[in-house]
Amino acid sequence: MNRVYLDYAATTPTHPDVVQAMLPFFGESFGNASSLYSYGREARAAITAARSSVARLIGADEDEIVFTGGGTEADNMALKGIAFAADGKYNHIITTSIEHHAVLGSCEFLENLGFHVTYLPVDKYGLVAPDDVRKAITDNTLVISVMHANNEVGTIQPIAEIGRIARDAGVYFHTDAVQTAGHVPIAVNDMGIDLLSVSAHKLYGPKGVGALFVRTGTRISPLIHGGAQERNRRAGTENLAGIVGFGTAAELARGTMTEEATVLGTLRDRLITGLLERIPEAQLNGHPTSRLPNNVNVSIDYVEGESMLLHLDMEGICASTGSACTSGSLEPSHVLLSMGLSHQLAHGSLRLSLGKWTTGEDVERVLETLQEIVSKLRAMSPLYKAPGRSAQ
Amino acid sequence: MNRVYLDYAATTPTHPDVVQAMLPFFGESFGNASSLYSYGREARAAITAARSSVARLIGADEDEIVFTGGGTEADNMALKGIAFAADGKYNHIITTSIEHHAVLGSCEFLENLGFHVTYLPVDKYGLVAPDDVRKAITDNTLVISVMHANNEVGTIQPIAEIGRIARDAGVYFHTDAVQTAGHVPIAVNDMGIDLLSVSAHKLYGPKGVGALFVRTGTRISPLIHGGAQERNRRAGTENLAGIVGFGTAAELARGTMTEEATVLGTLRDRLITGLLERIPEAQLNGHPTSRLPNNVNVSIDYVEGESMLLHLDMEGICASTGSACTSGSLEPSHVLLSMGLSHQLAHGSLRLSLGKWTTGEDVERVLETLQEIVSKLRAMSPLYKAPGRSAQ
Amino acid sequence: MSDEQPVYSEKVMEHFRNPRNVGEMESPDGIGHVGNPVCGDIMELYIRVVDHVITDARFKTFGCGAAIATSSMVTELVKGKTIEEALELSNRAVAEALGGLPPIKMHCSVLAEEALKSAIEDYLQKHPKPDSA
Amino acid sequence: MSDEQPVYSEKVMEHFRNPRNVGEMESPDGIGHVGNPVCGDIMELYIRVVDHVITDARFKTFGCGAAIATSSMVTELVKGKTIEEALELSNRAVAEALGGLPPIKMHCSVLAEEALKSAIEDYLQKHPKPDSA
Ligand SMILES: Cc1ncc(COP(=O)(O)O)c(C=O)c1O
Ligand SMILES: Cc1ncc(COP(=O)(O)O)c(C=O)c1O
Repeated sequence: MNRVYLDYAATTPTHPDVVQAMLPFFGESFGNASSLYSYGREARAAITAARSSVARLIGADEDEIVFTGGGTEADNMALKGIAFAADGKYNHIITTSIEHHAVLGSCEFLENLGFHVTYLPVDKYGLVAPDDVRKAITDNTLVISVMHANNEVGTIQPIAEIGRIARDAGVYFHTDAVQTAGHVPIAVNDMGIDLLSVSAHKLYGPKGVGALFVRTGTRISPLIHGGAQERNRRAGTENLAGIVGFGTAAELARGTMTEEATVLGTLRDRLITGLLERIPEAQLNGHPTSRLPNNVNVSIDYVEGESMLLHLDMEGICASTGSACTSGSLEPSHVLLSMGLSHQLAHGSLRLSLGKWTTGEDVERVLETLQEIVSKLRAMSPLYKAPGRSAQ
Repeated sequence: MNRVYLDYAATTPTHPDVVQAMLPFFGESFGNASSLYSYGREARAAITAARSSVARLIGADEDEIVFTGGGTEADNMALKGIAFAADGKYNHIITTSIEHHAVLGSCEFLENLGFHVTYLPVDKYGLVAPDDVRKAITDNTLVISVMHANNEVGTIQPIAEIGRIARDAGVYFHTDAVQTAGHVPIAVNDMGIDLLSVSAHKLYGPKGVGALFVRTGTRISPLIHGGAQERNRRAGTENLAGIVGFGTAAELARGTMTEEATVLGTLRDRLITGLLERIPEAQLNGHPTSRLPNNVNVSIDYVEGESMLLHLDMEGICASTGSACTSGSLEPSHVLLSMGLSHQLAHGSLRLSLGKWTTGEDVERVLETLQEIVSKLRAMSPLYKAPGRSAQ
Repeated sequence: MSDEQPVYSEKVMEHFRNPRNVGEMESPDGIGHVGNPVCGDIMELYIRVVDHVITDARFKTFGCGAAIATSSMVTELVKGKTIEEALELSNRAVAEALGGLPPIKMHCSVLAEEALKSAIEDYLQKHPKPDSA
Repeated sequence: MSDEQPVYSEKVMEHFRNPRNVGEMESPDGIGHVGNPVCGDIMELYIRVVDHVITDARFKTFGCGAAIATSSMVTELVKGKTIEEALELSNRAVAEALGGLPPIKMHCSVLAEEALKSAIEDYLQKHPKPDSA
């Protein structure tokens, strides 16, 4: 059975061109970039080229890119690095209640060390109000961290506006752009961004490599101490092949981003419309327009997410849910709850995220399959009363 | 010109079998290991298999292996993780003056946070005295970190003895085994080890992936916060292909380690003997017998390391030095200075590290080439007075 | 998300795919209702009791794969049992009959046990044993 | 180790490979001796002076690639210059003549300038100008 992969927001396959670009760096050109001799020089040159590709993707200078072991590490480095480099006075951090766990976990860690963190609320679309950001700033505020687009519901935040507020207040501004880099245009200067996290595996690069953009002049401590790699900002032998792959992926993304967003946006809208038409008592989660071109997130009342996923998987369709049952914890998505969804609707959420290889047929297949699955699950749901029957 | 690579201690080429094992995980089996569906299950199964391969290599349980972004991250996680999880009382760390910068940098960071660190000295062979370890332990000692073998001079420490001392004192014991794992037998239980760092790229695996062995029951905080990956010990989407490569490399190493050590030990001894015979006023650095099978480190008086490296490179030979000139700082190797070498001899050090593809001809070629280079450099050295000429 | 995704046994998946005894029951002798939307699992369990023996059981469940499979299994296991025997059916027995459950899913088997107990209680309340006590 | 390994220009490498004016000089008119083993670079520079003009210069150097190349270049640049002209030769001029040096290697060009100054001082001390002052 042909699998239909609709979880590009979780991870993307590594693009064949990216794999090709990486291969020589496992074999012939395997050098340690810190070495003086030929192999080392080849490695350094390759890393430099990748660095400038990643820099170009977000409008940064080459020197402002620090390669990391992924998006999570980049988020950790941004927040902890700024915190550890700060004067004692600056002990206040502003973030939102819908950030990725990498940001929330770092904030919690810093709270345990005595930092104060303000978690801003969002509206029902998952939007942060720039005015809330402004009001939260105090004399002690060190950094504001607001994600560019949310990984679950796809809502894109007014980053440039928040960047202006941060700049006016003289506060560092970090944004987690793991879901947007390579998908939505980013210009760190125009947007007033001081720190920005990226992850290669969300843009058809390899897993286990990411980058933190650190604006020149930003005072930041390393998260990982040791050798002088990455200009003393991130120690450890460079993930040479991974970095080369990231560079190639960034280069590809820069070329295809605009067109891809148009194509995916159309498929996304067909999928949303189809779902809402075919499945009664379903609702779209996230913002209707300020939204990632590849993100569909719906809540389907009376049914639970994991059982939808299992049925979809049996039909070869890969998706994701905000239900507690797949989270390892017993709580459903903090993002959906922050947006005001009931627990029941949060447990019934389904994320379908599209990508480079998604086709119109995939969309059709999901629509048909899901409709059947929902009927089947609703038939066995004690919460669901079929239309026409009186409520309990 | 055929290159002769003698810097296996810096990094190894990824074994072709390892690359083959990794390839499917970029393409067909690219899933996010956190996902419920088929792709996710395949990824999880592959990671589990790799985990047990790495565990077997060091005699650990599968559950005790935490995959990281490399050896440096593993060292950072070990020290900072133990420190952040500790009660305030336990604020003393014991380590040595010859550790890798990943350990020293982490200790320095912790010193800035109020921890006390004892840096034990070494003898002229680079050996730590177990008795010094015992004497350094106080009521506040939290962890002892002594590397298994030194990356520069190859000296292997009496780890089992130190492990016993740590256990008797009820103190955690960490060892940086980045240079030994896959090269020298390790048994974490027999050696009394609680935490052990490994890096894949030193054993023919890919760069950018490593592991920290964490003995069951050890209280440790994550270094990188976020998702629940690695049983809440290391957040971030797993470097799937990298981890699979690491597992394959560990499996290969377990099979070939003993034989390889014998072959390399013989080549190493030929190289050492040849160097000392052909080049007057040269000396071996590190322990004559308790030594990595693949490590040669010599100091050649009156000449400076970087110029030797550059000349070797022009002849296609890749090596490394403890001279300041390649360190980014202006200080020569802290390891050589700790062993009591003069600055002049430290600047004149040369490390030749052998590996899987080193041949007897390589050894011959290095011996001949280096003899010529040293003559040439000594002829232009203001420190060198040719034999027969009176000293200034 | 977690790397400790539940890996379901074949048996669990089989019961999830083809759950037995799904649906409401006309005028059941006992109804159990447990769980709530906050925790994400809700089970309704119906029993028919004849001469102190559970002759039929049906369920409706909102919940994950394990919740559906344990519901299905508990309805199967309970059929033919006396009330007393049924009250002894433990969540472990349900999980074992399914070839085991992932640790983070054990609470679903607890829920199934509770649903059964709740249905029996409902039955006992509605049908107080005249000759007992 | 660092990812900021010096990347030497072609010119630096050419002078490193084939250093000009290597070796001691028989009874030089001035000797400069700078650096020490701690920092890892030691230069000895010898000059021959005829009628206030440096007619020959030679060197011996213990040090890295940049140290050897700057030694070689400074001996080339200084030949034919008067003492006054030679005193004006800056480390930047040496570095530029080599097509630039990596930032962390600029100190080598400083050392070369100092070696030259030291040799000239030695010459001036041994050969005080009778008509000056
Ligand atoms: C918004 C966001 N931030 C951070 C991350 C973490 O990145 P990585 O998976 O590379 O650790 C992810 C994805 O997992 C994400 O979607
Ligand atoms: C002894 C030792 N520890 C730690 C490291 C760091 O490992 P990695 O290069 O994977 O960051 C190295 C090698 O660079 C090493 O030799």
